[in-house]
Amino acid sequence: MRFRGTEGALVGIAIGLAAGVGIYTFVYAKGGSYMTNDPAACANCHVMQDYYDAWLKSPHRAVAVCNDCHTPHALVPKYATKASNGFHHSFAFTSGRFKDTLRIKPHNLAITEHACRRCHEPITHAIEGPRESDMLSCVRCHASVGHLR
Amino acid sequence: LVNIVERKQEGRNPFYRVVDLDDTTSDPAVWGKNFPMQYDGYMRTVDQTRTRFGGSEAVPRTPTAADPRSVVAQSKLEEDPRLKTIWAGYAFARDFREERGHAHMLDDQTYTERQIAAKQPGTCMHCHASVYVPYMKLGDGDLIRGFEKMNAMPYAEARKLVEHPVACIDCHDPETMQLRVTRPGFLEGIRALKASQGVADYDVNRMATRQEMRAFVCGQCHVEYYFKGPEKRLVYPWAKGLVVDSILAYYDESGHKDWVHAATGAEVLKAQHPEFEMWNQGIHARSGVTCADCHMPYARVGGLKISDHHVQSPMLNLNRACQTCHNWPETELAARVEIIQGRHFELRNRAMDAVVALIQDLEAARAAGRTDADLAAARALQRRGQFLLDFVEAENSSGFHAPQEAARILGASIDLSRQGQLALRD
Amino acid sequence: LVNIVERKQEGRNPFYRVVDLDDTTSDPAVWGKNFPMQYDGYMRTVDQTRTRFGGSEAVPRTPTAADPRSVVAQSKLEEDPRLKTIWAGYAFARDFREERGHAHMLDDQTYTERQIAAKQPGTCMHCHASVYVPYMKLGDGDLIRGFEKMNAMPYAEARKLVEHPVACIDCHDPETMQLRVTRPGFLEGIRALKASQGVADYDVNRMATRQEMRAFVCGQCHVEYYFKGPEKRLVYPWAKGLVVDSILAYYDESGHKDWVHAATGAEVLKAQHPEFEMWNQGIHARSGVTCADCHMPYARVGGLKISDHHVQSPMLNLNRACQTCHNWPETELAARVEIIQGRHFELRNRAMDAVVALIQDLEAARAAGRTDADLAAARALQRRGQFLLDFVEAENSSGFHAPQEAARILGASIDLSRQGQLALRD
Ligand code: HEC
Ligand code: HEC
Ligand code: HEC
Ligand code: HEC
Ligand code: HEC
Ligand code: HEC
Ligand code: HEC
Ligand code: HEC
Ligand code: HEC
Ligand code: HEC
Ligand code: HEC
Ligand code: HEC
Ligand code: HEC
Ligand code: HEC
Ligand SMILES: [Ca+2]
Ligand SMILES: [Ca+2]
Repeated sequence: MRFRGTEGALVGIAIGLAAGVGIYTFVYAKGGSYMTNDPAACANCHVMQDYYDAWLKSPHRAVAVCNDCHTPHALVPKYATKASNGFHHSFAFTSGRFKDTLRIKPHNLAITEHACRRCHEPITHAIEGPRESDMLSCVRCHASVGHLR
Repeated sequence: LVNIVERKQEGRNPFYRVVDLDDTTSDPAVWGKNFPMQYDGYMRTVDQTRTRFGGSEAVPRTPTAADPRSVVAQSKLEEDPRLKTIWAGYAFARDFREERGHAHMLDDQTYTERQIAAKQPGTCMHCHASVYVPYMKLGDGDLIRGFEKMNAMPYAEARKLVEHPVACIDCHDPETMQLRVTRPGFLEGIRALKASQGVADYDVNRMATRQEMRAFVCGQCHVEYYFKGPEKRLVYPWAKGLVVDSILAYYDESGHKDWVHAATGAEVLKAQHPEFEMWNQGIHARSGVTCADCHMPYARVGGLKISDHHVQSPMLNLNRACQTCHNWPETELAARVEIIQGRHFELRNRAMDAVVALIQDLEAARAAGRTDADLAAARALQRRGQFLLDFVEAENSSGFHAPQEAARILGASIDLSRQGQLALRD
Repeated sequence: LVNIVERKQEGRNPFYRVVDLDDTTSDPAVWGKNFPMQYDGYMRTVDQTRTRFGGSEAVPRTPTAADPRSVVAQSKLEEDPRLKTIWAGYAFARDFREERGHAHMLDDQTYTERQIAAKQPGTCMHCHASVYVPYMKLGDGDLIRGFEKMNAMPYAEARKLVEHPVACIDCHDPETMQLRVTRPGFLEGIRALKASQGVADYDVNRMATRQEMRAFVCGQCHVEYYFKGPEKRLVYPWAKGLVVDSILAYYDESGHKDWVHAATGAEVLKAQHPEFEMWNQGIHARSGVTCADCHMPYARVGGLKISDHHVQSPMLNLNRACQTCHNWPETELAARVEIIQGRHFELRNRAMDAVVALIQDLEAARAAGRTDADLAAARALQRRGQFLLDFVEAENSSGFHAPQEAARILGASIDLSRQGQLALRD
């Protein structure tokens, strides 16, 4: 669709502002934490603290950091995810617009489900269905592997 | 953006102690100066919202000199007139309403028509007002003495001695803010219970775990009770256990009756809000999930996690109350509760029809001039069947706190009421 | 070291396809060549171990020509003789035992004295043998035709056409090993159910999710059923829904009766193993937890996770069956199940006493020469009260699959039976 002058301008400004606020937020709220692999970085946000603490007690502590389960393996999608989640979480955090009890978003859960396979493929090979659509959910039975809730 | 700044602040320094609190500070507003967030929540218990089976509905009324309340909760007697039949001859048949938030407890007790229907003792105050300081004053520092003195007073007299509904000091130690039990009824009830389990002189404030305290502070009031003897001592009937059968056995042995049923002449019992007892039979209690977990879940205020002191139906707060443990969507969580409550409601109605039928048969038999000897068996069955039903009916979660146990009790109630009808025919 | 190497092997290529399987390979031993670990588990279903309410007890007996079995499961009729009263005049009053593992299904059906008490149709085979290949043969490639043909045969004749208890091919597609439903009873039953929910021509093998299939393969047999019409067609009474009330409504509308009660003359119904229906009412089903999750939990064998094909009571396998989802100690998990089952058992006994009392009253009234008109009401109530009890009693989890729903049904059953007694007196 085509914009008429003024509208276009307004939209432009809007985008500009959004970006501006976004960058400020991202920097100030340490959204950059997303770019490292250090779990402590996630805990830069106290809302993440509980998960960090729980993770420290989980069997995975020794073997998997947050990003092993919460970001895709391949480099490009990995940083894409980090950026989008990083912005989303930073924005949510800054605006305070999010529910007290966090729930993983479907697409992030899918990422996590694949993460399980990445490491456990050998052992779970047999229980996987032939088609992707048959993929059973690990989390259904192992919901607290990363961190007891 | 200010938002995030102040959040980081709070993160560092939770509470600013601006006033000193001691064991005589009963005014919650004063405590509120140190703990404004908890105080805000506490004050919000005035709210009234209805859920499918709980919460409460704000029913406007024109204030009178006798009862200045301009809003009350809906009448349960009008919602289900069978209750009048079951309670015939008892004050509850005059006025019984859906319960509402803590802020209303003192007014609702003061102005209920049950006060007109019968003379009530000062004992009532135990669970409807901040009595800790008044008890201590009355007993010159001896809680139990003060408790006994107030029990002995007429209600109106005792009423003059109290000012606030349940307040901070009733659940908290002013120095440490730790939870504590201040209610003699619970102190003595839980001691009797533990004794029956082989634990001698149990002292809840010394021996209970923090997790237990998150339920015990509620168990101070959300329990079945009766007034013992002429001195009207408040007693929780737990000496044989918390299961309804043990409680009934306790009453049968002590030969206690709350009143004589007006229509049938049976010596019957009234059960009241055994939330603590029923919760104890459920899977959540078994899993260490306490009242506070669901009714005062942690809430994020600014960057802080605090206990939501707006004590209310979890149905109005599913994200915080349930999703910390159950990763189901809120609509699904609501549906799960309502399925349980719906099943419960169906069986509860069956049990109520059964006991009402028995009452009508007894009434007719009496009118037909059958002797007390003829009626004895049926009356005994009414006492038991009716108590079991009332126990479940008075429990305010509509079955949720212990779904299978509530259904078991209702099944037994149905059996006893119907057997009562048979006894009149054989 | 060898160990590690071969484990890695397995990892990469879990199953060596040493033989080709096709849609006519019914012998599990052949499948076992490709899938030795699953086959081992499958073979272990011969084991007999008793749990508090389940499993089964190995009772030795001296084989006879008529019944060569040297071991059977304990008799439920001896455990609770009231069952004989309830089933008076029906084959079940002659012989009814605790069920045991899959390996025994064909023998137990062939040699039960119920075969002597009454002529049984070929329909029975549907759930006690690997009938997929025989059906296909009989129907020249048309499953339903073959099903209908075998239904029409006498049991003895049909028996000659089958060889194995339920086998791999009954639950698996030989090409992909995916789960599939092979039982006409379920294919048609679930279609009728979905139709009642507004889903037209539902085809389970095309439309069900993998998760659903983990329960549907069991629902092929662990369900309530009846034989429809002279052609003895196997039908699952789900056209109005899976809840017991819908099933009873279905039978009442179609005017179906299983037999006429010998003592009372009532036209009564027999319920059988509605595990699938009851599980559907429970919180586990609601949470997507399937039969396979608990009765065939994953087990680690070498470097592989596989489904434990030793289908059995989870009480004998709590660690794998429950602990991944519930991090409670095994003793605690066992206690939780037994608390539910204990409450259930108490209420079940109440309901059984009630229906037995009604049966005795009816018998007496009949002996006293009361007319059919006099007895009609009470008989109708026996039919309903008895079916509700039997439904719960026949369900083999002793209440665990849906504790509150089972209790609700028992409560209703008690009410109906007692009302039946009253009907005889008014
Ligand atoms: C800037 C603060 C901040 C940082 C740093 C942060 N998070 Fe979060 N995170 C949040 C907030 C706020 C939410 C809630 C967002 C919502 O629910 O909409 C959240 C939600 C989540 C969720 C659940 C919701 C979803 O989007 O699926 C996951 C998973 C998560 N974070 C993982 C991480 C990981 C892994 C890291 C470190 C790489 C991290 N977070 C770092 C603030 C942060
Ligand atoms: C970065 C690799 C990695 C990822 C990603 C990963 N795991 Fe693991 N996991 C391991 C390793 C290595 C172990 C063994 C650690 C031990 O036993 O101390 C393990 C142990 C386990 C165990 C056994 C111990 C326990 O906690 O009960 C389970 C179950 C498990 N993982 C499930 C999962 C699931 C489900 C996911 C995805 C949500 C997942 N893992 C993601 C590497 C990983
Ligand atoms: C239906 C429930 C269920 C699902 C779904 C499930 N698991 Fe498991 N998992 C189990 C059980 C039960 C065990 C314990 C097996 C044993 O002890 O023999 C287990 C064990 C494991 C282990 C530990 C093996 C060991 O002993 O070290 C890992 C790793 C694991 N699962 C990963 C996964 C992954 C990855 C997925 C998803 C592809 C998954 N699981 C899906 C139930 C499940
Ligand atoms: C071994 C895998 C694993 C690791 C490591 C892990 N997580 Fe998770 N995380 C999960 C799974 C699985 C879920 C989804 C749980 C569910 O859906 O029940 C999840 C969910 C979450 C959520 C959303 C809350 C919820 O319950 O949906 C947050 C926030 C989160 N993780 C943060 C973190 C942080 C921060 C770290 C590192 C300190 C971390 N996770 C490490 C597996 C992991
Ligand atoms: C696992 C969560 C949970 C626990 C633990 C719990 N409750 Fe509840 N409670 C509920 C739910 C859900 C309801 C139903 C609310 C409704 O119907 O709106 C309820 C209802 C109530 C009600 C009636 C509320 C109303 O809105 O009318 C009271 C009073 C109550 N509970 C007190 C208690 C007490 C006291 C305890 C501890 C002894 C307790 N509850 C433990 C979840 C819980
Ligand atoms: C001092 C006695 C007392 C204590 C202690 C107490 N309650 Fe109450 N509670 C009451 C009374 C009285 C009412 C009814 C008030 C009314 O209807 O006016 C009530 C009402 C409620 C309601 C119903 C609210 C509604 O909207 O229907 C809930 C829920 C509740 N209490 C939960 C709790 C929980 C949880 C605790 C412990 C954290 C607790 N109570 C402690 C006396 C008490
Ligand atoms: C052991 C504690 C306790 C005692 C003693 C007690 N109450 Fe209550 N009362 C409660 C609780 C808890 C509720 C809220 C739950 C409910 O309404 O079932 C309540 C609710 C009420 C309500 C509001 C709902 C209704 O019934 O209309 C009134 C009025 C009331 N009480 C009056 C009294 C009177 C009068 C007395 C003395 C005869 C008394 N209470 C003694 C604990 C108590
Ligand atoms: C009916 C009981 C009850 C009353 C009344 C009550 N509280 Fe609480 N309060 C609790 C419970 C339960 C907790 C959780 C304590 C724990 O987990 O150990 C709590 C916790 C707290 C905490 C610790 C931080 C937190 O939020 O968890 C503070 C501070 C607090 N309350 C202040 C107050 C103030 C101020 C008042 C009066 C305005 C008050 N409370 C009234 C039951 C009560
Ligand atoms: C602190 C943890 C916790 C909280 C909070 C909690 N639950 Fe639960 N819930 C459990 C546990 C533990 C079980 C037992 C089964 C299990 O081990 O998962 C359970 C079981 C259940 C069940 C099945 C048992 C039954 O009675 O049918 C339902 C339904 C349920 N919860 C609903 C709720 C609802 C609704 C809320 C909020 C009002 C809630 N729960 C709050 C931990 C919790
Ligand atoms: C959440 C776990 C769970 C699920 C899901 C489940 N069951 Fe069960 N089942 C049990 C338990 C526990 C028992 C009681 C065993 C006992 O008493 O020894 C049981 C008992 C049984 C029995 C009797 C076993 C015996 O030892 O006599 C049968 C048959 C059965 N279930 C079939 C099913 C079928 C079919 C389904 C699905 C439609 C199903 N179960 C779903 C846990 C489950
Ligand atoms: C072809 C019919 C059929 C199918 C399909 C079937 N069962 Fe069975 N099942 C039976 C029969 C028949 C018995 C009783 C055997 C006997 O007593 O001789 C039985 C017995 C059982 C028992 C009792 C074992 C014991 O020790 O008491 C369990 C548990 C069970 N089945 C679970 C399942 C589960 C879970 C599934 C699906 C994975 C399933 N069944 C599929 C017919 C079937
Ligand atoms: C719809 C499937 C189905 C049909 C049709 C069926 N059964 Fe079964 N049968 C089962 C299941 C499932 C069990 C195990 C659960 C139980 O025993 O309650 C079982 C158990 C049995 C048992 C062992 C326990 C007992 O009752 O002593 C015998 C014997 C038996 N069946 C005989 C028969 C006979 C004879 C027929 C035909 C008249 C028949 N079955 C038809 C599914 C079926
Ligand atoms: C009563 C039904 C039933 C029978 C009979 C049965 N299976 Fe299975 N089988 C299952 C179920 C359920 C699964 C889990 C499938 C899933 O999760 O998709 C399964 C899974 C499998 C798998 C996939 C890997 C795994 O272990 O999860 C193999 C291979 C398998 N079965 C082989 C066999 C063989 C060989 C036989 C005969 C000896 C057999 N099955 C008999 C129900 C059955
Ligand atoms: C795949 C996961 C899973 C498995 C396996 C499982 N459960 Fe559950 N269980 C649940 C869920 C989900 C709930 C519902 C409450 C909740 O959300 O936590 C539940 C609820 C329960 C409850 C409370 C509800 C009730 O009916 O009282 C009990 C008790 C229970 N489970 C016992 C068991 C036992 C025993 C086993 C093994 C035989 C088992 N569970 C296997 C997931 C599971
Ligand atoms: Ca209420
Ligand atoms: Ca068995």
